[in-house]
Amino acid sequence: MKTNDVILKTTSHVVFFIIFLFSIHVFLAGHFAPGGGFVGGLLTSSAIVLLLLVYDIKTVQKLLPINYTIMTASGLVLALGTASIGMFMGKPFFKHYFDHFYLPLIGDTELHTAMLFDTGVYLVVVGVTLTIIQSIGGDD
Amino acid sequence: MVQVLFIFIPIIAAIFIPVLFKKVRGIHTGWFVLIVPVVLAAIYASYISRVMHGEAIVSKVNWVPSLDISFISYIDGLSLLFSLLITGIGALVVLYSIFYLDRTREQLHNFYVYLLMFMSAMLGVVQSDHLISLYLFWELTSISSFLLIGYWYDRDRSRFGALKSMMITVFGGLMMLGGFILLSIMGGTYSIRELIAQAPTLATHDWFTLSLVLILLGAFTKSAQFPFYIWLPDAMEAPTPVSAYLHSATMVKAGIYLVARLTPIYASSETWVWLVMGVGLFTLFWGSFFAVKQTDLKGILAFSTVSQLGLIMSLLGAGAVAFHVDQAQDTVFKFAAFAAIFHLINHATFKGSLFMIAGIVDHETGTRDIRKLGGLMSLMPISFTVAAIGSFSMAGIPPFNGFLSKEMFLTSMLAIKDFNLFAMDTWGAIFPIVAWIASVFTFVYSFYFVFKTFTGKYKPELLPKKAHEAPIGMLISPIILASLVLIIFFIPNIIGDVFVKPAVLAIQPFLYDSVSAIPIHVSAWHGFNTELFMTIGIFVVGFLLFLTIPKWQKLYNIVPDWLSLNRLYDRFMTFLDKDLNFISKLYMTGSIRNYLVYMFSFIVVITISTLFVKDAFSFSMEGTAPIHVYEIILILVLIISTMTVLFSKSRLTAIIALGAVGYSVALFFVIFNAPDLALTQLVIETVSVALFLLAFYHLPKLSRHEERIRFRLNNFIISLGVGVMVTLVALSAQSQKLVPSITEYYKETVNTLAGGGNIVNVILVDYRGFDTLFEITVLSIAGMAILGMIQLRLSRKENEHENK
Amino acid sequence: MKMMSNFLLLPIIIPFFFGMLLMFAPKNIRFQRIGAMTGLSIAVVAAIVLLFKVKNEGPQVVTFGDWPVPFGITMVSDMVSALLVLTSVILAFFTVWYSIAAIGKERESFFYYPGILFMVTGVNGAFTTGDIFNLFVFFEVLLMSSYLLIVLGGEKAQLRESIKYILVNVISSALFVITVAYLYSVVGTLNMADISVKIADIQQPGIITVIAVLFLIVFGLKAAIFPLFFWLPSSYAAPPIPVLALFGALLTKVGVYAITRTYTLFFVHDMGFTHELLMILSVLTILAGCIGALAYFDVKKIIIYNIIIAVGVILFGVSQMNDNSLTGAMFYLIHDMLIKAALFFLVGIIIAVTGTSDLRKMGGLMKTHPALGWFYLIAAFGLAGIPPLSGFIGKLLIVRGGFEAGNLWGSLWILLSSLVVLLSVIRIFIYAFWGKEKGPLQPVDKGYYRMMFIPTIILVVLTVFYGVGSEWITPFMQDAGNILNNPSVYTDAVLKE
Amino acid sequence: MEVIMAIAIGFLFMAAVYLMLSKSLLRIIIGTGLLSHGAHLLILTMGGLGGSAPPVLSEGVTNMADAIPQALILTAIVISFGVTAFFLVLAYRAYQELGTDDMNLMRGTDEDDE
Repeated sequence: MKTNDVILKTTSHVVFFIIFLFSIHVFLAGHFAPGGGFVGGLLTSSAIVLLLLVYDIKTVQKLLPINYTIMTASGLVLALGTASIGMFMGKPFFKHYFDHFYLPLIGDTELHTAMLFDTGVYLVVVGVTLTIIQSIGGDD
Repeated sequence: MVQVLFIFIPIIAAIFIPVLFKKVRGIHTGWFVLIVPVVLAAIYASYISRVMHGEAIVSKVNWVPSLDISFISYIDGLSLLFSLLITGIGALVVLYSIFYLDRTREQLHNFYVYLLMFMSAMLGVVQSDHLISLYLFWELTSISSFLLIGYWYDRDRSRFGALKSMMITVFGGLMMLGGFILLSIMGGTYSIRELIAQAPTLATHDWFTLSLVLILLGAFTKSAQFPFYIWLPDAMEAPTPVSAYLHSATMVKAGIYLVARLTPIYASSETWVWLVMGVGLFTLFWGSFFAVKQTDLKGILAFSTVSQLGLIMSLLGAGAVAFHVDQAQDTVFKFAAFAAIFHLINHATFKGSLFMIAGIVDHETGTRDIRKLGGLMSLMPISFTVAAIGSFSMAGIPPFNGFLSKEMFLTSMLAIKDFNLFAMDTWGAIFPIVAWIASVFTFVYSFYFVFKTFTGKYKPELLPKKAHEAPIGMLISPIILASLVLIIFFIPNIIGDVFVKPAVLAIQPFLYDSVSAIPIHVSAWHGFNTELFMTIGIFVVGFLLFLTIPKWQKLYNIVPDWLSLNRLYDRFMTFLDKDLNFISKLYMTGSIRNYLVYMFSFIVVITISTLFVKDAFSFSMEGTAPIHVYEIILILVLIISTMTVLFSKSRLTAIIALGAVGYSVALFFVIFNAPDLALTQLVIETVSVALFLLAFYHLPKLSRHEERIRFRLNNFIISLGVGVMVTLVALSAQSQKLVPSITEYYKETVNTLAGGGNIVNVILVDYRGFDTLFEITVLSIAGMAILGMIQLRLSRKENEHENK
Repeated sequence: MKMMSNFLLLPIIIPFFFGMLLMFAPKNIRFQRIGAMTGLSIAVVAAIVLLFKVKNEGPQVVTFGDWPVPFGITMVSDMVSALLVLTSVILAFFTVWYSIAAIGKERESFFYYPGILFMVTGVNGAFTTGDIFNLFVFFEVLLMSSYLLIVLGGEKAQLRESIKYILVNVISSALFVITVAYLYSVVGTLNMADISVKIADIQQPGIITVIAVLFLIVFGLKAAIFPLFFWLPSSYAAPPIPVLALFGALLTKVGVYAITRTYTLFFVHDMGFTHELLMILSVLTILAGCIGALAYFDVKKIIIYNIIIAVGVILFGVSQMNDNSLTGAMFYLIHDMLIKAALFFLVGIIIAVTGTSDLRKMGGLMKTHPALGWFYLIAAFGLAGIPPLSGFIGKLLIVRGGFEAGNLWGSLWILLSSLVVLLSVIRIFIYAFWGKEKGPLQPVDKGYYRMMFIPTIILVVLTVFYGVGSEWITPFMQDAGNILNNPSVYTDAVLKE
Repeated sequence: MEVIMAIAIGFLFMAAVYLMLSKSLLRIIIGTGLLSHGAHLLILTMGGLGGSAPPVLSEGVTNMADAIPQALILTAIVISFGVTAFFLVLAYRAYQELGTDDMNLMRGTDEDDE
């Protein structure tokens, strides 16, 4: 699906960033409002799919040189790792820790290990969705 | 302890056999093997002095003590007799086999391993006091018999015979196991001794008769009783030493042993008496009658064995009658059990020698077909003498041991007709008559066997080999056995006191206090009585029939072949091979639709019936949410888009309609306060639709298979059923919220303990984060699977390979 | 005490972790093989330690996130689960070993080993979880891995049969979800111990019995009971032998386990209905398996149908609900997992050597491959329950339990099925090993042959040990039978900490 | 409302099963899609539809919808997404190799294998 439409490309760049930022927002909001790693991941993937639609696969791979299988695996490792923290602290698996911190610029923020776990989810979702789409789309 | 281990000596010895066979090629492996039965026979012989006075020697090794399963060797008169037969005949057979089987051409290591395995198994059967270990050894005899019959496994008949014998005997064994388990539950123990001790109480149990029948199935199949005998003639495909050993002297007597051993438990049952005696007698007749039909020497012997086993069996049945008679030791019934054991010994001697002769004839002439044989007497005088002794004994002619036991048999059968229990006074007369007829045929086939082979015209042109006498080594064993046939006739009471009476005590423990109390004296002459006249009648009629065999042998052709039991077995096996395949393919069609139809029908029927049988259907509007107009509209949207999916003719419409269903589901989530779900559903539906389109970009248009109305109607009915089922159960389940949900806890703790606000998300990452961890695992695997599917294409490779 | 309970997670998490690791370098075959073998060996050790912990300390329980019991997800390792977990990691280990020679480099570089490791994760998770919805999740993990494995390679038969396999499983998953939903509606909880207690409180009204039947259907679809087994034979025959072995040994057993668990823990108050139904179905399952086992000349199919027979036998034991029958069912279950894997391995070697799976085209292997023949024969007798091999004690106890429960004919039926089993497997022996040699054999590289043969014989020897050494195994089985027969042991362990 | 939902869900299941019984692979996969929609709605319904607010903590809200079914559905959605994707690709590959999407032609009896 090659196209040379400059306007389309420019628009898609803009839309890509909008969706991407939105997805990050949704992802971060998860713990207190609707959202979370899963939806965030899916939205991010749709943003990348958009790029795929506009450019061909090779270009996108150059643009985002990511091995999605490894991304998936990293997500899993991160999720499992977070869940395992408790085990090393002598607590049951999946024990989460959180506290409130004062961060410059953002203000009082709750930092939660669940966030790390959700990041794992996010990575897996993005990784898998793009694996699927790439492999079907890349098949002749 | 040690005594149990003796049982395992042959098996342990078997481990070294392949090594000896490979390393010591100069010496026939059989010589090494021979040591085992000889040593064991000597060991068991040393028990005689203790056991003959009624002592029993027990030794135990635990196997699974926590389940009360152990090996118990219990040697009393009965066990010792059998152990001696097994090792004694075993030694002779091994000796014989050394000359019979060529050490360069045969797979001797296999042969002797099986044989030793069998020896252990058989010793185990006759010594086990524990039902489970008895069963264990019992099956091991079936297996070793299977391997021995199939020893020449490239012959079709061998494989056939091996399988047949295994199927029938293992069937019996399994049923017997069932009987054993029932018995052990009834008595609360697996020990036969302990069960015998509580025999009277066992007889009142509901399962008594069932267990009896099951156990008899085991005994009858093993001892080749009618109608299970059909495996035995086919087992003759085994090398002759095996036939002599397993299929006449020992293994087939395991059933006899079992019946004898369990007589004290079951004799009180009328069923037992009728079954054991009736089946035994009928088998006696049947086997003797059909023996004359056979043309294969070993075939004749096989049927003769069947018949003789029937005789012993019927004697045991008659022996059981003694349990129903007051003062039994003063009646004629006391003879039955004694005669059974006595005949068992006699049979082992004469039949063993006859089998060996049959093997010799085969070995030296190249055939066992009686039609080709004849006139061998002058060429093989020693063999002839041995054969004649064996046959005359079998026919019941003095001065051979068979005469003595045959007389006692007739005595017992005559007594039955006067016994006034179990309606014997009405039917009892049949017993002596059948016994007499069977004895006549026994006489006929005995003569048939020996004279058709050794007298008449010598037909060298029909024989594959030039006949001559066998080497002396091969003759030693049959000669020893034949001498025993003669010797026993002259010293029956020594044999009786040393071997038979201790065994009788084991069979009829309630009748006698000790071995010496058994008031039986065997004598060759006991006056002019009915038995004597019957015997004379047998000789006369038998001899006449023998002379006229060619005239009446045609009679056998009257019974059409397809009616025979063998045919039944063959039909059954073909049924398993062919017809089952046909039956199976009727429903295993490979069509997933058919499968789904079966499964859904079952699911719907069973669930809805349960719902109503269990009176579980209920319907209540209580506590349900109110209905709003927009909800109804949404429902309508859902239904309409679903209908569109159902009836669309183009794939694009179908996919988009499916998307519409998905979006309306998302809207439901919005309505029902599930924003997370709604958001997720929206995104996922979009991605899914994209995937659908992407994947089906390459696929053909929705094929317009003209589906028949009936096909659609079926589909409709089944799908309607599933829909109704889901709805009915849903209604019932939501009307019966019997326990409040655990959900409150999450509301209370989500902020304080979990540090979050969105309960759904916190459940996903915290309370039930474990689910989520594996949910993303599922996704990851799906990703890998898809990648693999797209990139790895072995079928393409296959095709390329084929095209080259 | 409580913190150490995390230990029960190891047999689940170790394969899981190694599965992830392997995803990082799928093309490095050496890494894949070593990683898979290492991961599984560690998991075997962990499972053994866990087994003894359970034996000594009683059921191990952990509720994740330190939440109180019905609110977090609870994992429970009782004797039933510990035994199954150990067996499954052992089998996975042998399968991987066998695969190195048998599966081919192409598949090895496309996530074959991660597939196996994730499947083990799912299977072990399903055996261990104490939460009904989490059970669903683990089912999906193992199913998705099985999809990966069944289709991997993309041969025609694989693609064709995968569709059927997946379709059936999608349906069963949907049923699973709705059944959990129904159950949640009635008892308002997901924790299995909690469900057990609450069902006991409300005395299992009719609706719960309906749900019990639905669970039987859901798990029965996986366990391939009558009349839900139709999908199994051709689906299992499609993938390569190691995958088939793994499926045959593990997957249906997860269904069996789930039926066993729910029918001993939840639905024990209307046994006259539920367990009677289970018994009838198990008897019919045996019949269906017997017909198939005798009807085909394809070696794979013969063993595959034997899976169905075994499922029937085990569930018959479960349906009798007494100490003997349940202990026997556990005995038989583990036996069957081991022996089925061994038989599939053996059959795989036979196929590799002869180049066909059609019995009628085989013959005379005894002359060229005697050792293979003897090991096959031992395994065959073991399967048929010939003492003292592995199948005997289990069958003995099941039949005994059946008699004790008064089901005479059903128990005799079990015994009779042994005959069919024996006939079906001995036919393979007679056709393939006995008889005259037919046609040239396939040239199999000696090294590869050994690579397949060694794990196979070790496994066969293991089954022999399982039978002969029953005394050492019995205490474990009795513990398992005891916990199945007394749900309170389980619920107390979970709820009363 | 639960009653109406139960009927609508029954309808979805019915449609799903009807599609799964047809010959065309595409219709079968669409059927599985409907099946999971039905299942998800059923979970929600079984949790009770009575809540008046989303299960998100905020001031003054007490009558929240049951969060557990929602969490379960979310998990189930993700899983069925994975399965559907896999199934689609499988159908695509099967069509490539077998040249048909008619299940009737995918019986694969013994004869075909030989």
